[in-house]
Amino acid sequence: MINKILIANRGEIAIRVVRACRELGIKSVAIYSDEDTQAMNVRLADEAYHIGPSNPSESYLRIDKIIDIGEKCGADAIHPGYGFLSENSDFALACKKSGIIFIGPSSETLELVGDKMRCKAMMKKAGVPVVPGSDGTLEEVEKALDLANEIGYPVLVKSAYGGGGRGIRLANEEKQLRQEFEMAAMESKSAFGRSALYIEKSLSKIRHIEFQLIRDAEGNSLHLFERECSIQRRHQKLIEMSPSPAVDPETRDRIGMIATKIADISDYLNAGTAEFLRDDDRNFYFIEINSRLQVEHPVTELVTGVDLVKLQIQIASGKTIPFKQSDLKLNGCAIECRINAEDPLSDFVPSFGTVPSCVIPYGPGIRVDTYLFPGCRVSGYYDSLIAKLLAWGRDFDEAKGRVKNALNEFYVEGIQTTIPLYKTIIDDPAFIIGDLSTDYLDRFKIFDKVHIMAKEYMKKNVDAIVATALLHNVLVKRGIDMQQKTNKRSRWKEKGTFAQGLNYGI
Amino acid sequence: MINKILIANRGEIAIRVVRACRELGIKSVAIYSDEDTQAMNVRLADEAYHIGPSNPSESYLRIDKIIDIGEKCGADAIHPGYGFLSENSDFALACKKSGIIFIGPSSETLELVGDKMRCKAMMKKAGVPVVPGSDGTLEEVEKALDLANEIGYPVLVKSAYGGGGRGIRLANEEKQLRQEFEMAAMESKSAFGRSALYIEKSLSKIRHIEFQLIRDAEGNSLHLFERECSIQRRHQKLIEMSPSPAVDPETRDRIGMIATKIADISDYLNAGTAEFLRDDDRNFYFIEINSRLQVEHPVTELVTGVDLVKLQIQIASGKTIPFKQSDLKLNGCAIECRINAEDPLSDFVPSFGTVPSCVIPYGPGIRVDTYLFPGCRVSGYYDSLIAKLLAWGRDFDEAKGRVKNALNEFYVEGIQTTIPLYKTIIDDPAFIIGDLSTDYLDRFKIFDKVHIMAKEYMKKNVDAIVATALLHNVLVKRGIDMQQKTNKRSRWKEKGTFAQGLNYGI
Amino acid sequence: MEFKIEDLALTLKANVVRKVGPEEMIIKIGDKEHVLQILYSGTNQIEFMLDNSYHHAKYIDINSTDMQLEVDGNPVTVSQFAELRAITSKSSKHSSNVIQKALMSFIPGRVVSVVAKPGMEVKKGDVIAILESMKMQVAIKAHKDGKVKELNVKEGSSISRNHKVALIE
Amino acid sequence: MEFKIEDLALTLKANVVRKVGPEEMIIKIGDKEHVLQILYSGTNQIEFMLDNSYHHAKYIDINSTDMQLEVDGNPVTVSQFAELRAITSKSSKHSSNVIQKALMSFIPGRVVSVVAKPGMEVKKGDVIAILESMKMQVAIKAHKDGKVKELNVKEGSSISRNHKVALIE
Repeated sequence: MINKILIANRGEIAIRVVRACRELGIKSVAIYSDEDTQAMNVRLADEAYHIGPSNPSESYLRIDKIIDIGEKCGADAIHPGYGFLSENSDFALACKKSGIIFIGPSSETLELVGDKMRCKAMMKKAGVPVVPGSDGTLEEVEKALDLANEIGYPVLVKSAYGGGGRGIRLANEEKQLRQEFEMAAMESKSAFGRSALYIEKSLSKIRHIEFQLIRDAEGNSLHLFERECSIQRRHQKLIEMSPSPAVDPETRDRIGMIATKIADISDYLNAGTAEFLRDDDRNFYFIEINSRLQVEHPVTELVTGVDLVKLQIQIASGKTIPFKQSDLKLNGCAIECRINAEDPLSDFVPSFGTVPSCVIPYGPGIRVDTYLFPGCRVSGYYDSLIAKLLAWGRDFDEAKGRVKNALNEFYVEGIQTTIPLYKTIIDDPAFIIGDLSTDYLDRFKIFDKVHIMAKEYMKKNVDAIVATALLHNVLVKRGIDMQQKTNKRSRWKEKGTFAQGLNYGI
Repeated sequence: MINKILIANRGEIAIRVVRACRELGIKSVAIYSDEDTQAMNVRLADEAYHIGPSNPSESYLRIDKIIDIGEKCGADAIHPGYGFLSENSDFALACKKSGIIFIGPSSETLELVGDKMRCKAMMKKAGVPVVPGSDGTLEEVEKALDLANEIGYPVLVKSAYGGGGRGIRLANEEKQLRQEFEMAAMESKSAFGRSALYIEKSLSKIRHIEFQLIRDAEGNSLHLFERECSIQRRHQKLIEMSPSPAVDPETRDRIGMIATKIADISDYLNAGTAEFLRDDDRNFYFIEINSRLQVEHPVTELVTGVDLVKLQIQIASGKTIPFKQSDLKLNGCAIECRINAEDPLSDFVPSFGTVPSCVIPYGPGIRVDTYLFPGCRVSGYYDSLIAKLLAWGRDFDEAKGRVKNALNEFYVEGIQTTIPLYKTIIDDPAFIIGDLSTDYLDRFKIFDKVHIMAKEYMKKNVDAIVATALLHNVLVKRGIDMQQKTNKRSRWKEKGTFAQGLNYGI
Repeated sequence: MEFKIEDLALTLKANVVRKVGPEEMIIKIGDKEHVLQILYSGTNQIEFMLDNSYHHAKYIDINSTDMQLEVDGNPVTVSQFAELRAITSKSSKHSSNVIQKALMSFIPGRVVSVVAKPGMEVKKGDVIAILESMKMQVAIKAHKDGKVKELNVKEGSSISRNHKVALIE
Repeated sequence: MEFKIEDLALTLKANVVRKVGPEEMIIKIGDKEHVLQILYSGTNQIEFMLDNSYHHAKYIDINSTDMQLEVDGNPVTVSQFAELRAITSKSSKHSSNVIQKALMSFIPGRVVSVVAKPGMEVKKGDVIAILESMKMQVAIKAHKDGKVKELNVKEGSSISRNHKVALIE
């Protein structure tokens, strides 16, 4: 029986878990670093504990401190969210040793699926199709070069300790492979203390399609259909949707069954994701298991009606999945845009600081998972995801129309976001016909289109732009006039009036 | 073909229609009174026109001005929302004469269903079950008294020109009937220029259950299942849900078919609602047609997936309904709470003014239709509805849990709202088992429970309350210290510090 | 200081024991010590952690003895007393006869009709006047039996909340 | 005044024709007159109706000639000139050689590694340094071929956006 859950995370996912706890009548406990003192999850949780300095390695990644707080506050379970310690087998083990339920797979399963090579080898052996590549990690660049010659360029250099697309590098030829391999090794060492890289054949025009898995302690293994996550940048997902335009009902059943088999083979517990690549010849290759709740889980929630976080908690408390595969229906279409604090017009420069005001969209079919509120801080210490904008529709067209509306209503003051990028994609013909692939942004020159769209906006709004500029002069003049008047009356208050810079004359 | 729609309304429904227009690629035009200059719908619409002073009779009820703006801006159609002119046959006729499509039924149908007695008589003749009462309007109180003696007390006094529960009065005996009849006559004269009242038998422990109708120009008539709207105060709906706990599939089909028949008989066009009373013996009595989009239409949207406002626009532009009765499935459960700017702890005193800040809830299954934003004005001139909080769940329990969460997250600064009332109802055993009726609030002493709940909250939070009081003194002292220090340094800024009142000492 | 939560008729001593940081302090409520950390303080509002729970509060109306607070969105009235001051000193004020005779409007609005007349005998619940506010007509009813001594409303005029509508003796 | 929307290379004359109310005025943009009504003006931001459309705008950064604006959430740069001032006077500034030689960081972050060395010959695209920002490692690459003349980054230090990382000649 779970009565209290410590949420070992921050941001929107921490809020998401608080809400699930409340629905279940479970107390929730937040942790917060120096940077997150005023965060929304701290406000919403029943209890909140300070965890340390802003740097994640001194706060959200500190297993010892988290277990300590868990014991102190009497938590029965810990929800790790995504990122941070969510796929860390040591953390799962530490929880177990303290008698706290880790809401996720066992440390053994985490270890297996965290070792991507071992996991891939195991699946390959069980007949699951996988992408050609090295059978284990490669320490030396020379071996990587040999293998690349064997399976053919282009190849991908991946870190066994990476995840979420982090540290994946493309090499088209020998010199580049050498350079990228060394850079990846450095990055991996800096982040994880060791470098364990492997090499994989890079397929062309591939789609990234993943299946949501759920498996309970009794071994009931179900899938909740697919998510199409092909629109990515540097292997980071940007837009996800379900259903995939490339998956027909027969394929859905077939690959879904493979996904549930993968869960069985890895003795998986709780929610997870089997990731596949699909090439232009409609082949699916298993690539890895994400052994956590995914950022994009609400996409599946919208089309199935299943609350995945509540289900996670129920499974962790020993309950069996309360429905069968045949009870699940894929209803309508859902699209998610990850709103990141990055400037898509300047090579995705991270953008952070205070958000003085914001307008979060509403309306039929709209769901926004976010930690934003007027006056909140977007920190440079953590992931740049600030909001997930989701729309459900009876079909793709309706969902698309609603996402578009919501993107136009969404306003975040003070920082740059990826909203303009999504406004461009959502109207792009290739997106509309579902011609997606992981190189979508380059293939359809989306960044150029973002610039063109910005200019088109300006052309349509020349009058408003010029009026804005003109009004500045009007208001500055007014401010100075008022200042002069007020100065005569001896006191002068700045607040709410306009008195900046010079009077340019009108 | 509709390219531009003038929205002859304000508040949340005006925003709702803007969003539907955008999805359909239709330009939207807002109108605004002096009071609504800074309203959200003005911001979101493509164009906005000033319509007049704050008083509705000089702005939102001025048919001439609205038609004028419609012609000036080149609107193809007018969406009347609910309230104001939405059921006004003169308005529908004026639109027609100007060649503007009125999004709703014909003026003839509006006239018929607006005359509740005539409509009821027509339905009675066609075999639709109706509540016993006067066969026409009664001008004199003596006739009302005679009839009441015939059908038996208690009786209801209703205005033929009322609507939405407005002006409905209960009389338990003769003296009261006399008093209420005269008061209703006065109110009706003041509001509509005439008094046309009728008398109806008041049933005991009745439920208010309504069926959503939709009918196109080809005469295709469908219902979108029921909404249970029994939780009311003074005949104003407070909480609505679908499905009704009192309607089984057989009843749903049977009454639904009666509802579509009612639409056929009245040659109804577009979205409307057939309202029924259901007594304790499970009889359904037709009472009236609401010939407009209802406030509570999102409840139906959430359980059917149909966007009623888009459908209204499509039907108004001559399209046939794009689905059949058999395509419609009732999926899960939806609950709506009408958040009104009224103080439920003080006999629902209206509460208005500026809302300096607000927290609108989010999360899985949550939808909020609102015109609130930080800094917005809640006007005393118009309806007190400021937000509709909706939750969808796979079943009633899940929807209820989500509404509860959202009510706890919802915060509106500066004005009183009905949120505390809903927090009480949502946890009330009678609500949970579905023992609803129009006298629900009285029958279960809900107002007493609101007070008890407020006290219980205080008991649980004694420490936080005392700490808040104590902190005031700490901060006042700090403010004074700082003021003294700053005064020495010659300048003193008020902003963001705390320097109010006296130092009580700590 | 002593603080009385009016609705609970509960009085508790509370004070700051010591400061432990610029925004952190140990306070004592009743017999128990708590850690209190101020997260934010703005004009008339505050956010703080009490032990390990977040709270936000607003100071709605403060005078020397009564505090109208809103704690986590819930209104509450707290009175405070220096510990030696007699708690009884203020209670006499509320039982004044003048207030009991006055019929106050619990609502702001426009007077659409004045039903009672000066000198009229009324019973508790009789309609004195009718107001219109937010589209609703609301009757202001006599709060007691008696004679209408004063009548302070005119048809067509607007009155504020707590306006004295009539004096009934 | 003349206003130039930089990205469109479009210059338009605009002025206030007359005031018609405390917050309403007729303005002329190019040859066309428009009704402009100010709904709200706060510190650095404004809301207005232009003819019959609502707009909100922010003044991000204003200097004597350049205005960084955000109109309806979209960033735009507008230059303004008193009509007689030569438009050419400012364009020379931007083509200065110093700026072209300098490699600026387009991102704030912590320097995790300095790859280039002073005096080194580099080609456009070669990695000069690696920064970490928001969990991502980002390479700062040479923007042109040439010799690294200055190198203004140290491992472990934090740099701001537009920090001059190196001078390449």
